Amino acid sequence: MTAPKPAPAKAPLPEPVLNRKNGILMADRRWPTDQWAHPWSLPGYRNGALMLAGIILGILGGGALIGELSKWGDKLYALMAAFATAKGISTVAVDAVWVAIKVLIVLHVILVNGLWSIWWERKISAHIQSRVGPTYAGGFHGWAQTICDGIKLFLKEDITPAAADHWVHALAPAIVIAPCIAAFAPVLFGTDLAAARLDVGTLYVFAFAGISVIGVVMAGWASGNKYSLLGGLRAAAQIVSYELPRGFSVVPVIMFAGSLDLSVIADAQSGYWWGVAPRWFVFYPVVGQVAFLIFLIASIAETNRTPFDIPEAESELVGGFHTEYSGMKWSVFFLAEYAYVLLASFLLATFFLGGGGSPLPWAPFTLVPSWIWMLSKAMFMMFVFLWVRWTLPRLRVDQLMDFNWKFLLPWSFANIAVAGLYLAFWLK
Amino acid sequence: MGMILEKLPGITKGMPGGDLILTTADALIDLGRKQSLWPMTFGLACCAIEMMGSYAARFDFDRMGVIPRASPRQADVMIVAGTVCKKMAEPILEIYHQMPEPRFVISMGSCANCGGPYYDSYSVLKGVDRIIPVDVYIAGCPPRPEALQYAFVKLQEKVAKMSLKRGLATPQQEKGSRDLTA
Amino acid sequence: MTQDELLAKMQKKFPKAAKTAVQVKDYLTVSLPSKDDLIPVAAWLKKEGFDYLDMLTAVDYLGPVDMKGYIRQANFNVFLPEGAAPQAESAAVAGYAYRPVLELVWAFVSMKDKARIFVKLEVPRDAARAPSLSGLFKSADWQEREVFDLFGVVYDGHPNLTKILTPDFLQGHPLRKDYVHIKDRYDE
Amino acid sequence: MTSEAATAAIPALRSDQLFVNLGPQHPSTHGVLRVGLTIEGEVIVKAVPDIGYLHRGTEKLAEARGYHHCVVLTDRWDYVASMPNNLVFCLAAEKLLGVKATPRADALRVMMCELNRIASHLLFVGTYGIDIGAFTPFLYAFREREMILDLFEMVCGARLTYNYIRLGGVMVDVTPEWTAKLKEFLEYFKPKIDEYDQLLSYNPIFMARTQGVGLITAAEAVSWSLSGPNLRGSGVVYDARKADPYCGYENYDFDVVVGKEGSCWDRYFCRVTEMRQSVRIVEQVLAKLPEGPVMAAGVAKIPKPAPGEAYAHVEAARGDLGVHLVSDGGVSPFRMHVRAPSFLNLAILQEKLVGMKISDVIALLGSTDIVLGEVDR
Repeated sequence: MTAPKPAPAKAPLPEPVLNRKNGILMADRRWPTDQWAHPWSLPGYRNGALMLAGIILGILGGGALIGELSKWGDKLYALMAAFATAKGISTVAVDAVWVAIKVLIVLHVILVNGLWSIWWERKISAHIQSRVGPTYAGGFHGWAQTICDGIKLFLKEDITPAAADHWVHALAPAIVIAPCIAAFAPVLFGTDLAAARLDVGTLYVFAFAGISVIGVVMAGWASGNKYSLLGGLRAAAQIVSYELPRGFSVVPVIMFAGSLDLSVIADAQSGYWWGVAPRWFVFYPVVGQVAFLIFLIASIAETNRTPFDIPEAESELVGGFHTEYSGMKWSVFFLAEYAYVLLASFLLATFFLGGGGSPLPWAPFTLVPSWIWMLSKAMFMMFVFLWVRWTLPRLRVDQLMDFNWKFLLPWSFANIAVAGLYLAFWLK
Repeated sequence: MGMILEKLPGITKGMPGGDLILTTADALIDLGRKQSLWPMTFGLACCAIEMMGSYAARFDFDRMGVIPRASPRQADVMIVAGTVCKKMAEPILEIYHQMPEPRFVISMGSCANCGGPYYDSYSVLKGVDRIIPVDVYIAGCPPRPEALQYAFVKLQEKVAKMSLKRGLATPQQEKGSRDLTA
Repeated sequence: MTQDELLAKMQKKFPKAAKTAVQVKDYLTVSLPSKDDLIPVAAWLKKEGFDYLDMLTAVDYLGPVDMKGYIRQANFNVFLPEGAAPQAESAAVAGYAYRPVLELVWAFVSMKDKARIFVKLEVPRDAARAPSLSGLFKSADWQEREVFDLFGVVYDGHPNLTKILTPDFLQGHPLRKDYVHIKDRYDE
Repeated sequence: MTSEAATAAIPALRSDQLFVNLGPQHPSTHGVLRVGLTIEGEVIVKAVPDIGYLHRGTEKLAEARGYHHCVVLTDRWDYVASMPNNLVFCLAAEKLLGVKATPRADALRVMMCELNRIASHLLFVGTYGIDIGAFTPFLYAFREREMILDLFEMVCGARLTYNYIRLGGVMVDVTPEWTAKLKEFLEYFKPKIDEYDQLLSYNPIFMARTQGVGLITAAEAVSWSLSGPNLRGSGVVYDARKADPYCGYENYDFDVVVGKEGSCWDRYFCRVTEMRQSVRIVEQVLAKLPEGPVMAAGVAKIPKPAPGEAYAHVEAARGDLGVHLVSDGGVSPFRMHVRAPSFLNLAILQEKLVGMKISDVIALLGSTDIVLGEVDR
């Protein structure tokens, strides 16, 4: 019986490396509370801030460049035409290039807005709810969060459910976002800074904004999922019925401005009462406020946001009409929602807040270029959209319909009547 | 897009700076995936209350880009928080297969790890890794929200190691994990 | 209304309802000889103000619980050294009256005068049948389904007596003392 | 010819019914409950709740555990407010053992149960807000709830499954700075309840969504034997703390909160007002906290109570939680039955949901405030 082999001498455990330098326990700079006590000393934080500053300056610089160049828009076009005729290229090609430049610029406004407003909404909703929104994504207050989401969604597996009707399922996101991009054509980005100057601008915008409901219903029906079917049908009922008050609430504005063209409406609001108050339509005694409120409420309902977010009510229909979408197709829906919010806030700024005009007549304000005023008014209206979303609960479907047909619509008709009286006696 | 990236390792093999492109593409893709892990609201039992606590104000997970998504189609991570009963095993499998491809599973709490205090119960599944491949296990009954957060940090490290050369497979799939009904 | 008044009033109406030997601590417990007088007793109690069916359950008095009903390895306690005797099984207690019978328990509460009465009925284990109270109290519906699912007691006149808690592929009634667990595909 | 006859006359127009699964995985079913809804358009024609997805068989496990081990199992029934679970099992076991908890232990038990009721109602206010669509109250309610969980953590080390109330008394005594922190929390918490009223209770959209929805009459509530805020919401004055006082509830004065018409709003408002009553009780307990040991002497390491039966019931956050214990003198309980309030509160859904809209289903399901750990046990 051989004696049991002695256990192999185990190597002594390595001495635990304490955070100790020459005997004193080093305050660990990596401890989160210390780390965020003075964040500017952190390399990641500083680099993030620098990157963010660079991006913002780039966008503002680009905006300023386009703002200035648009003043000599006609001369530029004439120059191009002359160059084309010299080279013997037909003027149709020149027009095509000119329109292509404008479309690219407007498309970039929508896409950059997608990045900006998603991050902004998450930050605002976090601070409303006494918590801190995304902070680690880009080093400096999470500015790169939306970019990271974009990269991840870009590479997600693209699932088409078996029960889905393949073509309709794939086409639905396109039909939701295309009309919105087209609707941006006559939208004003500053005094006479618009892609296309249509004299039926308002009609054009509402016509295109109405097409997206087809995409939503297609998404709802094609996903083969009962929840998305319900979401799709609810969306159809809601968007179609809220088109009416949205359209009628703008009629007083058109009556005061005298034309459908957005830039004419914006110019009609220039000038000041008693030298101080700007003649914006929102400040017209009763008609202005009522029209503004109805248009705001109808726009919130149009973009399916709380308190009217019945189609994608998270707690009831799981995901509403975009339950079955994943990856890039879903993010197109997400982008479309924010594009419509941007469209609505630009329209609000143009119709009611005198787009481009400065609120006070004195020197320092009027020197600010018009597109900065327009952008700040639109961003303020977008803040109202976000703010409403995170404070109000959700309406039930029939309450939502009653509210529209029995409350908003009659009030918008009454508002038109009062606007008529204004025209007859006051604004002669 | 995914298809182009699958071809990228092949294309860059011959090119002089090929590896540089691969590693930067890896870094960018992993950064994107790492910073936006969207879990699915899928609470079973007491760990779900701790999970809700971790989305709330004090342990706010939105800092790390983690927003709970209701539908499995838009989720990356499935947190199995609570006791997995046999009657619930079937729906869990179904939901796991509804999630799009780069998906991860966090098994939260000792019930999901190995049956926990119900080790001898007739109607509890002894650990969720018997039916779906799990990436990160969290001990505790229920584990503290900080533990769930540390699990997300560990998962982020795991995601950061994914690379195009291995064809965008998740670390779990590389090891040929036991996916019963894959 | 103290327990004795209640017992006296009840025995005047139902002489066969006897006060049980083992009382539920500080509450009145009455046992019924046969299952036919359950419905009259319940109807009478409802008229007397005991209109709240608080609890409906069953107890299996066969004997100590059979360890094969649990999914346990030989020595599940990890702290015990290898090969040590497994944890103490639940042994039979000498002198306790085990009897092969299922005892059904109902608890009625009268909210007006804050009284509570337990009604018991002994039913044979193999053909366990009892009248259903879902006609008088709607909450009996789910509680009786639960007792059917876990004990196998069939309630006559129940609208839909089906499984409620255990998974569909689980055979047998788990809470019976002699339940043996049959391994299914999730146990391997 | 009525409109129904008209649609019936034209078969193409007859809308067929859709079977929708309010599936086991759904953001607002508070856990794993499946309700099979047959709907026509937006209105529900038939609802079949299907439970058992969290059935862990604790009643069977209790028969293989010692009495002290069963207290661990009780934490996982109603995991949102698990102090009353421990209390009800310990009261029943103490009745069998013939042991009486010390006065200081009784006072601590009352205080812990009331604090746990506040924490549970805070979670209800938060999740009910999300069900109705308002995301923000959830965050505010959880901010207060975290403070209460800190207090529990100071005392017994756990945030959710406390295992604090043991056979014969309480695990550990309470330190002076704990009572100081508790006083500070109570002062901070009182104005917060008014904040919830202003933020959610009297919000016109919230009231439109919940008042007059899911009406449960008093007779129905008694016949379905609901309990807790669901029963009191329908106007029935029944509270186990008043009807069958335990642990010295008779010498604290608080009033039972009763609703008027049994709508979702009444049940919600009962819970919010109950939080105020709980704060009053905790203050009274703090005022006259008796001195002395916290654990009664004479509780054996492995208790073998004399053969017999005992029933104890407690006013838990969700209703009248009861435990029926039968002992054959052996090491482990011969039979432990849990009278779970959520199990009975949920049963009424199959009758109440017919004829409602889908959004109201979520409103009613949320207002009954069920917890699946307790429903399936």
